[in-house]
Amino acid sequence: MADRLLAEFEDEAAIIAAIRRLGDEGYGRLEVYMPFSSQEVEEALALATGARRSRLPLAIFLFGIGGASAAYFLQWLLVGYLYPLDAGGRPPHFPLAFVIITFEMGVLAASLCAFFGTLILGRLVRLTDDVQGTPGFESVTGDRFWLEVPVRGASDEPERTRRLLIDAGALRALRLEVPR
Amino acid sequence: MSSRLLIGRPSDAELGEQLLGTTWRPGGRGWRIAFLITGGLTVLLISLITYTIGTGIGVWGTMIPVAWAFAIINFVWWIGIGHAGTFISAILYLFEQGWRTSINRLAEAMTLFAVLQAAIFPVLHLGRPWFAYWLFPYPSQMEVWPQVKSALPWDAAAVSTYFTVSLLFWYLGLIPDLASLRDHAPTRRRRFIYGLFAFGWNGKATTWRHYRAGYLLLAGLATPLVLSVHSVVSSDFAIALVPGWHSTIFPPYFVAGAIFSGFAMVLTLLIPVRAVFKLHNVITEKHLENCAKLTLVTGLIVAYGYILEWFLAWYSGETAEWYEVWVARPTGPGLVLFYLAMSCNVLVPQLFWWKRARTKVWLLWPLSLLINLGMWSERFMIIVQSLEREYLPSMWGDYLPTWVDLGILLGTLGFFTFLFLLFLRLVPIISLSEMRDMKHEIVHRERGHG
Amino acid sequence: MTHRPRDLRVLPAGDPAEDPEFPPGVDEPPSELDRRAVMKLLAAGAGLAGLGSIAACMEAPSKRIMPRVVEPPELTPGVPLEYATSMVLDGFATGLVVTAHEARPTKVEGNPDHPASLGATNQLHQASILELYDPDRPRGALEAGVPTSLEALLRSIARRAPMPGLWFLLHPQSSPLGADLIDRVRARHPTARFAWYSAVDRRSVYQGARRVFGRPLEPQYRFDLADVIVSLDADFLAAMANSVRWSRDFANRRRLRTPEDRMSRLYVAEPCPSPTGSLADAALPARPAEIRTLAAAILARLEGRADDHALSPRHERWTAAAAADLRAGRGLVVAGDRQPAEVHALAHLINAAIGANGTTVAFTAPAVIDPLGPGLSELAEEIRRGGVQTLVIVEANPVYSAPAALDFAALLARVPETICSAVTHHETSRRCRWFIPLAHYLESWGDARAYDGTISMIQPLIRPMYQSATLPELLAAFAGTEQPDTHRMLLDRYEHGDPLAWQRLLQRGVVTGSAPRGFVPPIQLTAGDRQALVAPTPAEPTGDAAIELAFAPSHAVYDGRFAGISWLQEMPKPIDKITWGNAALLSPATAEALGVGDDDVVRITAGKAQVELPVFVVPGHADRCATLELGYGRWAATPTAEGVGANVYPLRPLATPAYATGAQAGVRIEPTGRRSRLARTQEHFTQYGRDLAPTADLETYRAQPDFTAHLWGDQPTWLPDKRHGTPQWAMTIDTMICSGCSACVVACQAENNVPVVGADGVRRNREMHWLRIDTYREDRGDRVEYVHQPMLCQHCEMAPCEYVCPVYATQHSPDGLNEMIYNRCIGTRFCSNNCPYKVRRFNFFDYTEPTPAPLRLQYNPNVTVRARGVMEKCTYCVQRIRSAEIRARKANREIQPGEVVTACQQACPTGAIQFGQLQHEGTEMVERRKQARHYAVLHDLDTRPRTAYLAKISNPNPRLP
Amino acid sequence: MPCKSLCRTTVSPLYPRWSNTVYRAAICLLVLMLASPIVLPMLYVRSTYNTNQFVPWAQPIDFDHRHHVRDDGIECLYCHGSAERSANAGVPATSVCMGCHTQIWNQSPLLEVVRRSYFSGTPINWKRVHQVPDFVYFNHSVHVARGIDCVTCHGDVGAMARVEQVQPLTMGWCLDCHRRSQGTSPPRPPALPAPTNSWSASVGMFAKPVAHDRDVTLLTTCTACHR
Repeated sequence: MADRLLAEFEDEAAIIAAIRRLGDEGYGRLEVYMPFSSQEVEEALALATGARRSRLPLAIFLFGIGGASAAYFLQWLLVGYLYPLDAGGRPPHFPLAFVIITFEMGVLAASLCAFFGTLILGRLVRLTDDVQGTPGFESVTGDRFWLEVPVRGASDEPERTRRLLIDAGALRALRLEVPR
Repeated sequence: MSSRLLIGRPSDAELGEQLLGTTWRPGGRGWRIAFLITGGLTVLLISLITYTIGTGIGVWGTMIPVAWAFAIINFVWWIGIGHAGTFISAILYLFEQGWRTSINRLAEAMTLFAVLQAAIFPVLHLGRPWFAYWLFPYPSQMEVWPQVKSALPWDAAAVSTYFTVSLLFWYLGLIPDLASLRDHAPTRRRRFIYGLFAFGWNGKATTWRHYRAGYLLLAGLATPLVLSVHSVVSSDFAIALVPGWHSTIFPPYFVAGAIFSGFAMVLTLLIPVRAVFKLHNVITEKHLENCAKLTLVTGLIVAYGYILEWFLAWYSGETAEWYEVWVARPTGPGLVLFYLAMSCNVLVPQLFWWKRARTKVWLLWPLSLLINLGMWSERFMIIVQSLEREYLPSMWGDYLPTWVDLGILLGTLGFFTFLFLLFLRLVPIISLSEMRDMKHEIVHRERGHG
Repeated sequence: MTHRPRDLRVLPAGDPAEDPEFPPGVDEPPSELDRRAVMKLLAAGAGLAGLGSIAACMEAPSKRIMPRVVEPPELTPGVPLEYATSMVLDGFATGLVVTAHEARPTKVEGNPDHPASLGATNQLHQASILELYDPDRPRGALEAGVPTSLEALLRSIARRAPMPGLWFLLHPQSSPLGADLIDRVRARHPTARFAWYSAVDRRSVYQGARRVFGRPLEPQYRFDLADVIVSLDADFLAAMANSVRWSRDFANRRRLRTPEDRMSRLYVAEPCPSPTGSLADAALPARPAEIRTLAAAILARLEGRADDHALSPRHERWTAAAAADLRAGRGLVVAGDRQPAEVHALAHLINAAIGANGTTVAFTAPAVIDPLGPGLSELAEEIRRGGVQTLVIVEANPVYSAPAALDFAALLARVPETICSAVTHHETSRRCRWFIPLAHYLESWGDARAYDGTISMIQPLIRPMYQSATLPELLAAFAGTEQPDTHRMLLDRYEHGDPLAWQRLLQRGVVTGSAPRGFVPPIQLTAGDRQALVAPTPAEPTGDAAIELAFAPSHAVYDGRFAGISWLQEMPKPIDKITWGNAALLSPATAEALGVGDDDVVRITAGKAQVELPVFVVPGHADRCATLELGYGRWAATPTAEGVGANVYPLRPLATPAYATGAQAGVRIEPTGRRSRLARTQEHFTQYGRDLAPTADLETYRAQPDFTAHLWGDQPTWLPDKRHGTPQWAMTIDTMICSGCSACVVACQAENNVPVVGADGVRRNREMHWLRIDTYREDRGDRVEYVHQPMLCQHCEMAPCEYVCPVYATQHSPDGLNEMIYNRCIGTRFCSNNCPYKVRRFNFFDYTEPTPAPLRLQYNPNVTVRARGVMEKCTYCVQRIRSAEIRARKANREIQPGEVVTACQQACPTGAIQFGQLQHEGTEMVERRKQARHYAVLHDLDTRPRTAYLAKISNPNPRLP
Repeated sequence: MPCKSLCRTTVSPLYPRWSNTVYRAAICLLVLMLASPIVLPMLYVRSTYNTNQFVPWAQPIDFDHRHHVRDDGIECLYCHGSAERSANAGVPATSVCMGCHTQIWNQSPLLEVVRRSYFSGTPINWKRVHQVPDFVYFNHSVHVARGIDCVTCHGDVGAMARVEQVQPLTMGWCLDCHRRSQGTSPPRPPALPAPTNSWSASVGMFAKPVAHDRDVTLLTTCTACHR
């Protein structure tokens, strides 16, 4: 993978403008870092790079169903089949009484999936990555927006892109080298 | 309305400084004293638990017929308090109530710590707590399994699920702020430590995308939980034959009571926090007022529950039931708590029809305390007073708590406060990222209008 | 197989676990106790560790097996044996069959072949086994408190003769062997005198008979033949010499099978409702001193004389009705032991007048030796005169129980040589120079006569646990035998060179046909005597000042000699449900007049003596009268007995030990203003309008036999029906013949290793009885109607306790038992909350661990000893059911009707409790369930209890309001 | 100046790059640590350390069942007679040993302990090999009567120098057997001799084709063993 440029922007408006600009210039695989989840930025980015909606909801749904049915089966297995002792004249297989645990386990499974799904799909279980530690990048959790642009090809390419970014309203653009 | 949710228009930087700052600004002597007291109570709690397990629950006031007393009362009470948190953070989130933003983290923290207190009791109140794991379906060599037709395994499932989900929800909301702390905390040591919990958050757009989806759905999942947990807890009583328990009204009645007491507790905590950290600009009277309003609404539902109980007791024509509700509670042993419950849960909330009562903290705060007290008494009324007067007069007995009972209740209060203070010192009390979000929305809307 | 145990080894005094003779698992009761610690550590430490059998295995290396060196032929480890023996109380023997596990007696039952038992027992018999294992029993003979050799002591006694001024003070005796020995003692010591003393004195019975018939006689009543019974302060169902037998007879006349059956009518006049009084059809509260007047009045009416007795209208009505009924039907009048001779004499006259003599009453020579011989007063007199050189006291405890006026302690100090013999130390024994430990009856040989005179054998179940002697051995020593041996003496007397006969005798336990025939002696009464008898009593001073004290032996600890038995101390007494102590029982009116209520402490003064007691108000008690229970306030006995309740003996006047009238002794009762909470197991005695224990009188029952119809039958349910093929166990209890005597309560405690929790435990509602007797009373104007309802696990088919248990610790067996598995219980106590009958008990503390080693020997090895933190309850004696099952399986047959008998059923004197299989048509249990008057408690909850009750039917006199 | 702004940025991260790996490893470790107190005990109780199987305990006397059972062909019940009559099979009294050993090997030093016990009247202190918890009421006589062979539970003792426990004797193990027979196991027909100690007899017991009827019967209800 090639070098990249990191550009810092004042606010949503600025970075949106930049994204549009780069998009028009034909830059793909842009990456945006932002302090809070800004709908507008994402929409702009989606237009520029065509990112898809999250697949997470589907996974959560499946986990929920799975958890619930597993719970129901286990209950039937334990008190309905393996050792059907008679408690207060209730029939061994007693759906009415199984409902609650089934529901709870379904919710539990779904929630676990939601949490860990977010972490995993969001590439989150880590301490650092190659953009962090870039001087000034902390501002991304403050109030600044950052744009990551991959550069390749001609040797003047980075320089050209930088100028492009500055024109687009970047406060500054840094060249980030990927250690090999 | 939005204008009244945020006073002034601080820049993101200022906002960050104000909200993150609570974690590194040094606390004065007051803090140390507070930690000392609550820590002491926590030690008391631990030693009393040890004493109980070592000697047997005979050291409590429980007996036949009143085999459940303080332990279960405290359990139900704490669980109830736990409800407001998830209610605010999940249900109000789904309904896009802007005002939840600045109080949801605090409320959720309260939930976690309250449920933690509650979770002590189901195990502690057992005759042989060291066998509590028999409630879970592990592969046993004995080949006997939990009896899931009983309400107690339901409880175990509901409470543990509720705690887990609340914890995950709370933590998920916390991650971006932890990242902020990692990047902006003054000393490198703090940054290093906070970084360990931030999971390497870097605000990438794709991450945000999944994050939003996850958060929204987690909220969606937490919502039915809020309503189910106390319904399940209430089934501990509703499925029983005991006159005064054997009632179909319990689930809604318990849930309402839970949210009722929960909001009361939120107010009890929110008002001092707001004062101490000078958060008047982000936690405005509007927030307090909304909490008060919800307290009023749920309070009315609770009152309806009472009325229905009395009506059904009379309408059922069942002697024991009638005697229980109409004679034993108002005139039997422990009648004080009955009247306490009635006045605190039915009369006190009525004051909230009056705006001053909803907005003036010097009035609101004591009232919220009264409601907490009232809800505890209600649980006493339901659990102990019902058991004292059951079907066979020959086995009627009057309950009296021991010092251990009282000590444990006090201990949980201390432990709860202790955890809450830790929370105040260690993580941002108010979700920075969400505040930013809201601020930008407000600004945006204002621009749109102007 | 009941035969004499051979080669029983001496149990050690110490920890049985160290005893090589007892393999582990038979000498220790099965218990979770020893392993509990391990379990806790493991589970606490390793979180989810310990899957079931883990703890056992942790222990395996430490367990050892120590087989006997030589196996006695009749003894198989694990197979219990039964032996016939007898327990003697104040001279009267009751035949028992005692179960022994590995040569340690564990349970007492009645001997069906014995006339005084018919297989039943009372609470004292049941509890007596605990005294055997009393850890505080003296280990050997003492001289001035210093241990000495018993053999040497007996030898020196045997060598000294003659002893001048030799006196014996014994409980009344009926042993034929004893009679011989007494003669031998008299022969060797010509001046020897025998005085008879029991705190519960029966002399007036014999005096009454002598007055009418010219000689002391023992009346033999036939309650099963009487249509009308008038009890003059006689608690013949619970507190008299032959009560166990009489209860059965009485019940046989009351047990209604169809509404048309005839039942006897019971009139009772007594100061305080007794078990008998609680079954009365016409109860009359009357102060003891009034009884004589009532008797005279009845006699007057029967003889058609003008009634010149000053009676209150109510007494008037009662005596009129009683007299009328007595004349009409086959009557029977019984006078209470504590009533003076006149009342007994009057009773005899009445019985003669209505022709009861010969039909419902016959007479025999008294079973006891020398019934009117010298007593405590004669002895005291002799001591004052200085005529007593050597005083031998056996069992009797006058220092504790003698009236204050006698000041026996001081008198005792004046006797140069005092020898005392008793099973456990008591107030008197501690003041005597020599102490000789007396063997418990379960370790002794002997013989005695039953109330009807039948000779009953006493054989040991176990070699004496400690060095001790029996009474015959003691007497033999005084008669000059240097090494007395009761066994030998008995052989000489009964074997007649026929070992087989002897074997059979021991197996049967009674000498058949040894009871004398009853007869009707002619009345020898001079006109003067008769006049004096029927003359009206001088009206005694009335007014609130004149209050009367009625003393009654405690239903729990008798005269105090059983105060060391914790089971009895904790047994709720039939009427007031008081445990661990006694109270001043007052009528509501009297209590109000005194301005006191329950638990208020009052100071009672009689003469110089003063006693402070808490009050308990008993509706149906006679006004201007207080009933005080004897036997409490021991101060120098075993730890269990000491300081429980207050000692009221000092209040007793010399003349009339049974009661003290204001006139005699200047009795005063005044409140102290202090309160002391009595340990009661029941606080509320009314049904609060709930139809829990329905009752009806005979007319109503005949008019509408199914008046309990709304209290039985299944109610509609979604749940599947439960009765399937396998045997289905069930119980029926007839509240009509339950007198509340509580023998079943103690029997259950003995059978099921039920722990004792002490007074404070009871005050905190933590008593552990699996079987309790709920007593409800309905105040009907001037009479109070009692109904006793034995309440135990109902073994509901739709048990509410089961479906709330999260771990299956309680669930239902295919044969209809509500099973409680202690080792699975984690103690959520949800089952107890959800049990509408509140019959479940919880081990709030470790109640069994502190049990001293000797007491553990009594544990029933077939029942788990429960650890702390587990729930327990009645199991229908499942251990008995399962062993019967195993027996049947081995023989490849079905369980026979009557093969399984629960402990409570076996003990019940009236047969109110019946148990069996629903499939066994024709058994008493099943027949009762078909009767119209049966009902299920709390029927409308549709718990479908397997325990059915029969409503109480009373037979009041229509002419009485 | 472009060069200034475009100079290679030296990354000085809060965490070195390799820390990610450490971090993830640490998290996995944490999860394992949380799981171990649940999993390890479960493994332990299933191990023979817990069930005490296959431990040939040393006994006060080196009593060799192989010799007595196989060589001499003495029936189990000759010494453990009460297994037929009583709940516990018991260990024979010293007198039983002496029954033979007064005649044979009556000088053998190996039997010194027995003789001492017999003449001094002090019992022999055997170590207990088979043991169920005290709250389990196992009754030998009924099992014998219903045709269960000694070897079924005790293994082929005849082949053991020192007796050891071969079956786990856990509740699950008991239940399996009780489910199989379901109370239908016939009584020992009179023809059949007293329980033998031949291994073959018992394999039949387990090899028997079984219908796993899981209904709770008098054999599988709790009070069948716990009272």
